Amino acid sequence: MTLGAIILLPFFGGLVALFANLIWPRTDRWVALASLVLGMAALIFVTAQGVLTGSSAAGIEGEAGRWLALHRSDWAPALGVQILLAMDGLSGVLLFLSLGLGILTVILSWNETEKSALLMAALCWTVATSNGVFLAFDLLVFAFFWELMMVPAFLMIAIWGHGTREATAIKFLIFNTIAGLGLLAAVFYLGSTSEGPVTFDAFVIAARDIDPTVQVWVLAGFALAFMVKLPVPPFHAWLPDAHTQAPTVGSILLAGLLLKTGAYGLFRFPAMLFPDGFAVLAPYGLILGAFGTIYGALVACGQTDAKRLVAYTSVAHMSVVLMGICGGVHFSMMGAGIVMVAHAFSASALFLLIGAIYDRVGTRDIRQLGGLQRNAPRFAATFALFFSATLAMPGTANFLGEALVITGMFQVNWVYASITLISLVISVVYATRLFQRVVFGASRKAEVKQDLTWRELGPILVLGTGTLFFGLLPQGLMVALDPAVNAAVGAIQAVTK
Amino acid sequence: MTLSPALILLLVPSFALAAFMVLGLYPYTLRRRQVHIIALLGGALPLLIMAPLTGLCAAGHCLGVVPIFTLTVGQSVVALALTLDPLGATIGLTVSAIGAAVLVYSITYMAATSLADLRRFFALMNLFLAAMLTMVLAGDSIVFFLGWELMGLCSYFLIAYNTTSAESITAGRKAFIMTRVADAYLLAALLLLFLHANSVRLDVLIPASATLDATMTIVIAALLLGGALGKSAQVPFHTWLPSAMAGPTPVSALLHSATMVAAGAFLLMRFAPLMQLAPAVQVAAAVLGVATAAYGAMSALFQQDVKRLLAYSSISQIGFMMLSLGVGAPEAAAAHFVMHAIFKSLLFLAAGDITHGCVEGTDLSSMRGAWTRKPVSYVAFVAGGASLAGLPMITAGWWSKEAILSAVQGFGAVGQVLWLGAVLTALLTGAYASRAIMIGLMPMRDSDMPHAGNVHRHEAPRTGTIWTNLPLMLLATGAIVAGVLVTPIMHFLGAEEPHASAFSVYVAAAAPLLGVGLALALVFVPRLSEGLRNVRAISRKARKMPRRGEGGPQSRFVRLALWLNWGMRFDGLYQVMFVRPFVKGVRWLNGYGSAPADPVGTWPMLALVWLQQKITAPLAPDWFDKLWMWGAAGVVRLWALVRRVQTGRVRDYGFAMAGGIAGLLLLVWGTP
Amino acid sequence: MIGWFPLFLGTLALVSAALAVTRPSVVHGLMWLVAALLSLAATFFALGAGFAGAVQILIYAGAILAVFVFVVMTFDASPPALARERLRLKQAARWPLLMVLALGLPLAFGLWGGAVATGLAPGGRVPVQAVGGLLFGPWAVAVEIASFLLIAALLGARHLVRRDPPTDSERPAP
Amino acid sequence: MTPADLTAADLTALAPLIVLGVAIVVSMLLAPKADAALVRYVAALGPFAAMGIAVMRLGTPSLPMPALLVDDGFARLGVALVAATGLACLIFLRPALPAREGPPLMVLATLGGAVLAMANHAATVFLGLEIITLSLLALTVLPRSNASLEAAYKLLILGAIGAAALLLGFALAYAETGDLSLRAWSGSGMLVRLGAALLLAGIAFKFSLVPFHMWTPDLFSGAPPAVAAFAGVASKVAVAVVLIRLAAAPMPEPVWSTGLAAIGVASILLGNIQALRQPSLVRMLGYSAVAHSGYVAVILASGAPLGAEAALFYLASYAPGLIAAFCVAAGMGGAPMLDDLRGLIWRSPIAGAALALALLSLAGLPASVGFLGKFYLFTALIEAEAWALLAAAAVGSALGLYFYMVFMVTLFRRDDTPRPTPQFQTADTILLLTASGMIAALGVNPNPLVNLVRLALP
Amino acid sequence: MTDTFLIGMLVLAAGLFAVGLFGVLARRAVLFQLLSLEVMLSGPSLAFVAAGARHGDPAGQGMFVLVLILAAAEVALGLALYLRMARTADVTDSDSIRDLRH
Repeated sequence: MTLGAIILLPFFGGLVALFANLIWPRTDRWVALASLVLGMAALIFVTAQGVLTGSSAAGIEGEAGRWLALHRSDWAPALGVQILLAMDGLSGVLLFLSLGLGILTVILSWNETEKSALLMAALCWTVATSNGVFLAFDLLVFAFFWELMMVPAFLMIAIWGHGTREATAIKFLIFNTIAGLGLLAAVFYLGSTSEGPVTFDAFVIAARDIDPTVQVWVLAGFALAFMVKLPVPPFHAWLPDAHTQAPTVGSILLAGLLLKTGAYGLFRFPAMLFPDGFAVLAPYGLILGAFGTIYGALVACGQTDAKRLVAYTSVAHMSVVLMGICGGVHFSMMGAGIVMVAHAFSASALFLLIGAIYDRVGTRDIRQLGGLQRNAPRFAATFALFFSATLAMPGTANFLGEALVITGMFQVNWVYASITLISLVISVVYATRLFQRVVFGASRKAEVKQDLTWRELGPILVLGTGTLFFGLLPQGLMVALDPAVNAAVGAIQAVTK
Repeated sequence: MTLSPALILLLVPSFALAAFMVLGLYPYTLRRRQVHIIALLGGALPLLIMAPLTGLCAAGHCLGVVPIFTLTVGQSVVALALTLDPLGATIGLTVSAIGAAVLVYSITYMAATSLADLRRFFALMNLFLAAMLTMVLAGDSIVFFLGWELMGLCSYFLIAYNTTSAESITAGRKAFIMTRVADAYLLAALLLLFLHANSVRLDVLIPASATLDATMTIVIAALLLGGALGKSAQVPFHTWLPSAMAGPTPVSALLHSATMVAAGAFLLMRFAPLMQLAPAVQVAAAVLGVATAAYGAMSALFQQDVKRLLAYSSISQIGFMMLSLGVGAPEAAAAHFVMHAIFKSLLFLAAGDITHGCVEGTDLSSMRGAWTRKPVSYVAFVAGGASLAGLPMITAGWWSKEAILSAVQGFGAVGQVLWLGAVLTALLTGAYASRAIMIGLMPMRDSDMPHAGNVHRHEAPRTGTIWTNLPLMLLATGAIVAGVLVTPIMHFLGAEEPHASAFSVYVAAAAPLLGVGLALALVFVPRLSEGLRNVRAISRKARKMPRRGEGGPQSRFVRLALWLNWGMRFDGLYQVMFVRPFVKGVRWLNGYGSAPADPVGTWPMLALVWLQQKITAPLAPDWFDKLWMWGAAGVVRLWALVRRVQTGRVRDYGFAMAGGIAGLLLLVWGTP
Repeated sequence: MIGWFPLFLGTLALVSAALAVTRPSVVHGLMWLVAALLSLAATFFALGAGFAGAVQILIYAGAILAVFVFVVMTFDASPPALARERLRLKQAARWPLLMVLALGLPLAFGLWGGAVATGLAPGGRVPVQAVGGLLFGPWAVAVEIASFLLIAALLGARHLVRRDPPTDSERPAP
Repeated sequence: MTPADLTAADLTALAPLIVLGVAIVVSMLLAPKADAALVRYVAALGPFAAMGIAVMRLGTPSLPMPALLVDDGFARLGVALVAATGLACLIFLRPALPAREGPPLMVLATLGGAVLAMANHAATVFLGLEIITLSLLALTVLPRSNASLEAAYKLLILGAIGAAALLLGFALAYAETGDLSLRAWSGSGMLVRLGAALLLAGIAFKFSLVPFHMWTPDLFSGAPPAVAAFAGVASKVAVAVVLIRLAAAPMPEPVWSTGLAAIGVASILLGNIQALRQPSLVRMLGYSAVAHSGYVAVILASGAPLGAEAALFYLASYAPGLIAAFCVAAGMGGAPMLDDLRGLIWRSPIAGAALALALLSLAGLPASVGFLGKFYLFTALIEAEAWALLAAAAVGSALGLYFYMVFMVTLFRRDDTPRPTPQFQTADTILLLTASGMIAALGVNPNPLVNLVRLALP
Repeated sequence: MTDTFLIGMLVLAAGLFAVGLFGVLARRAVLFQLLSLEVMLSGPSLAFVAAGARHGDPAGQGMFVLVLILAAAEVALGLALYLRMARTADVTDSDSIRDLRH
């Protein structure tokens, strides 16, 4: 049940934090922090147990050694729903990411005064629900967490956002819920057409022989939800707004976590459940991804709002992830996995930095910023690091991931490989634009006087260390992702051969 | 990773890297002296390690491949390694030596900068040095690419070092973007090789390329060539280099003489065995090389800025290296690499010292009176210039260039044509090099100095500090006598003694001398020197290539000189061909044109609006159709429409109910 | 012939009803309604449903209409008011008429083609005792429940006509 | 059989009706003189006891019943749900003190629902429907405001049209088959088919399906919120039981699958569209109630084997949300507009949170019981392979999301204009907490409710 | 009574229903609408009685009694409502009672 604790601890932590201030003032952040740290401890415990004792997943045939932990218990047997949580390396990596980012965001919003209890709760719940997404293998429970995940994010945008926050929050919700309907319909379909007792057990469904045409349609339902969350053009319209209007911690969780759930879903389920459908739809995914990576980069080149710019780079990078996954070869999928992790670090850090600038001068317009180099050298130095990460400088995890995706693309089709390479070139254009406007030059209208504080620098250093560490010593990450990649690639190749 | 003595190789870049990290990340304020010490340690220690290692290597005890650690990606094994082979030793030693010299020189040169900027400067210089050394010593394609890219990043920061100058920022960005294009080619080539050989180790990769099929060989070779051309500022990727002169002089000396721009040549030297499998690509390299060389020389001849002149000369000299590589003589190219590194860094440093603090910056006129103002630097400049011009026998440059020319002549019929081009280029080289030297001999003229700033010039010390003079003198010596090393280097790298016909040697020797004559004409024939003064005035005033007829009638000579001064207007061409369409496209995508911002994101909305306008509007009077077309009309409008159904009159409600009943009854009645 | 007579009486009721709902004066309308209800009662008698006929006369024509008549006293019966009623009916009649036709014609035609299930023997006159036996036998529960229907109406009506002011109207009149 | 013939078994089966009747009579007699609170407590005993009896008897074998009524699982579940709703509505029935008829009328309406749930015969179906209609009518006019009178008048007129259609339908079927029980509908003659159309119209009126729905939003905004809640939940549960029984008859064909499906789809679309930008909370709930009825109707029309279970679960899952929303509306003075709700969650956290949760549930988002209701809906439609209906339900859900979310966001808006704080009594608060708790708890663990519904299935 | 006559009676009953419905839809005066309701309800009454007579079944008349009870209850409530409304509004025109709409 330790797996459940990874979800429940943050959830109840958020619940307690919501009411903690009624008893002792200013305890909400301590509660939130404690619950997330405890969740992290539980995760470490589970991981260690899984690694040390080997597979504990006797219930899954033919995949011994892949699963670090498995938990199965009844939830609503009447509906055929069970609590089926499983963790392999992919889930584990993303769980670490989710809890880590949760802790970072709690620290970052330590001095928040406005409705702090609710903010802490929302942070904890975001982590809890996305942990649920990363762990659930009962498709209905997965869909349940998937939909639930939007609520805290929605709250964060709607309450602590900037500008037209309500409209943005609704846009966010509408986009994702309508897409979520596709997922729900597909899940219901899978459940209700099961022969024998109704079940949503992904492993059982994966073992089932579904008609390829049906697979295409059901997969389309799944993919819609994932691609909107990812987001891939033309489904991305919610993201720039959401990123721009959300508070800094909201942007960090959006970029670091919520986008990753879409990538995770694409990574995990299409190949596992619908290999035939995947084989049919993957070329279209590649086209979308190729379009998105160029398109996102081009639009980013023209942005004036720093956060929007970074948001569009997210679009471009997540399109690379889509390409990697749809490529369906070992290199590209591994690359997609690494880009997911790397993007979580780099985009979160950039949002953090821009948020810090915004806190100081009240604008994110890059035409008004400048002179960071002279006034705030620590700012400039960290900015330079994540600037390099954004344009995939070797040595950062971003480069490793993109290089692997490109390698895989060469195996698939050189056209896609060259498109990815072109996007690498364009990334320099937008990254230098952002960098030189913000860091270089004389101070324009908005002068940043105060350098990064230690409370800001701490999280940034953690993120920077992650970027460089996984860029230079990615072996651990690759070993963790390998079983999931192998499983997916194996399933795809079994069909295409 | 096992500990072995060979791991000492790892230390070579590590010291420079460590210096970067200390300077860049050390949180407390360092004093100026400490910054100098750290920077010098980072700059000099690699040389101290490289020198004995090279000696060992020359003695036949090369370290070879030094594995660092190994990654597994699925079935593929990625083994990271460093390597020390003769090529790496030669180039590595050169690079570390030049690096050390430049860093030493910088201490005086950068004396006026603030402490924070100084820290940044030295940190980046050290990082750059580390990156270059890493690339040179790389034993696998990943580490190679790491160093290669990191250089690009550092060059961006260094060229844009003066962050308040729009010109230097733009120049940095231009350099970064253009070299990034080349990087993309290289990355593609490396990944394709990796896929083929299933290894990243160069010692596996390059031999394995023999088993590539013909098409793939050409593709990969072409990609490598593209990468090299871009990084080495060869035509057609060369335009970033003249702009990059906006950076400080030591940066130019390091980046644009020995290291970054020559990296492309080094790349082709590394992959020479592969290139030889694709003769078509080689010929292309040779042709492009000679074209670049000629182009660079012609443009350099009419430059009015000493640094731009040197930049074009770099382009030109690396063109020679490319030519040599193209004709299958990488050893000669390596030798020229070494010589070029020595004399070009020397030229940059000397010119920098001469023009330092001048009001007109690095304009050629700042060179005037150098002989009297800065005798040491001027002598060094003359030595470097002579070597660049390739004055026969007495300069190092002549020996290496001669090796290349000999190799070209041995390249068959095509080789003869190429040789001719190369000799003509050598003539031009002699001309522009000696032109700069001659201007240094001319007295200062107050008419050239419109500002009171020339006071500064007079007050500058006649001789620099030991920190400037020592590297200048050492390099000047090298520029003259290092010619004796050309043959040993080529032997070391495994090449035969270059031999050419006596006639060709005479011709090649005569060419630079003729060039000197041409320079004399340019400087002292009144009509020509007057024309050049016109060019200077126009180009300084307009900051752009004047259109025909603009600024009064010009003689054909002036127009030609202007055209060449502006690098044959490649910049304008690229502006029209790439930059403007790109900017236009981006602006269009962001809503400056007729389209909305982020058109794809808004297309669902647009589609709805379009549908509404095109389909629903003409049918507006027809309520029945409108009901059917509700999907297009927008749901909210539908709401406004539908809510009127709820009229509030009970009779209407009853009417609706009656309608419902009637409908159901009709359904029954109408269904058999 | 038993069939024709109820049909005739029923038609009478229908015509009276049609007149009742179209008179401008509510008094005339009520008179025609009485006529319709009485014709209906006669129809019931003719159909052999004496109990129904009697109840119809007593409760409907007697009690219910008495209440109506009492309320009608409040109605404005001046000539201008009648003219207005006539005009209103004329203006509003077309669509309801069409709708009622759309509803009534399929019903009527459908009924015309319908048939009673075969095998059901035709019954005859239903004695009052049988009705009583049903209502106080098997349907006793239904009758009990029906009393609650009346209670509901009673409570509602009492609340509505009570004189005290609506102190507790928690919603302001729109 | 005469009243004297009633056996103990009959009494057991009839017990819910009996306790309700006793509660009505006693509270009605007490009403003019006694303390208002006492009247309310006495009245509340009736639904409470009825609910208890019905729940306890769930799952026990059916007892033979007097004619006209039936004692099976559907009946018990229906009675339980109706009584529970009645009890809840009694709590926040506001104009209680001067208008003392309120509590007995509410129990009366509950009785009507209970009768309907147990009905097996034209007479009882008709009586049940009309008791509900008339007592709702009487309840509606409790405030005696213009709005309430208008709503009541509309209900009266339209209710009579519906009743007449229903009766004519029964009469036609009776004419053909000579049988008044619901079995009569298994006939297939023209008379039965025409009758079925009329019957469906009558029932659709009570179920507020398009185009018989128009009284619903007006009643919701004119009547006291508790009455609207009862009309939205209890009467629908009872009617749904009748519909399930009719589906089992089975009804003659074109009317059932085509007719019911058509008006169901129309309800889903029209209801959701009409609610789209509705600024009044209660009217929005009224239109959305139409849409929810449509969902249940399409489930039943699709003929899915899961139909009965899905329909009952859907209604049960929909109940706490609607009740909570109306309870908040009652506390806000009856008909709050969108602007009145600005920042409610900051002014009155419990009410705001309860309303937010209720909207979440009505929208069918996860972690609320409404989500599982939607789950049942879609599952049933997929099972029946009714793709067109599924598409309509999906479109409706997507539309619904919009207007629920508009209200939801408004609750969280920061707002500087001073607005009145809603007034809630302790009982209201307890009710809100209970309803929210049920929404959340059943949303996370629906087993109790699923099992309850399953117990009712034959 | 033969089936044909029964059908005839049923058509008449449907006619009464239709006439009553017409009255509700066409008359604007509240009192006339209430009056029309009575007409409308008499349709099913006739149908029940006729069908009961056809089958010789007392249940038809039993249903008639229940319909009558409903009619009585509706008249009582309707008229009470009418009186209450007459104090505030012009109830000769039901179209004017339309504050609740949209």
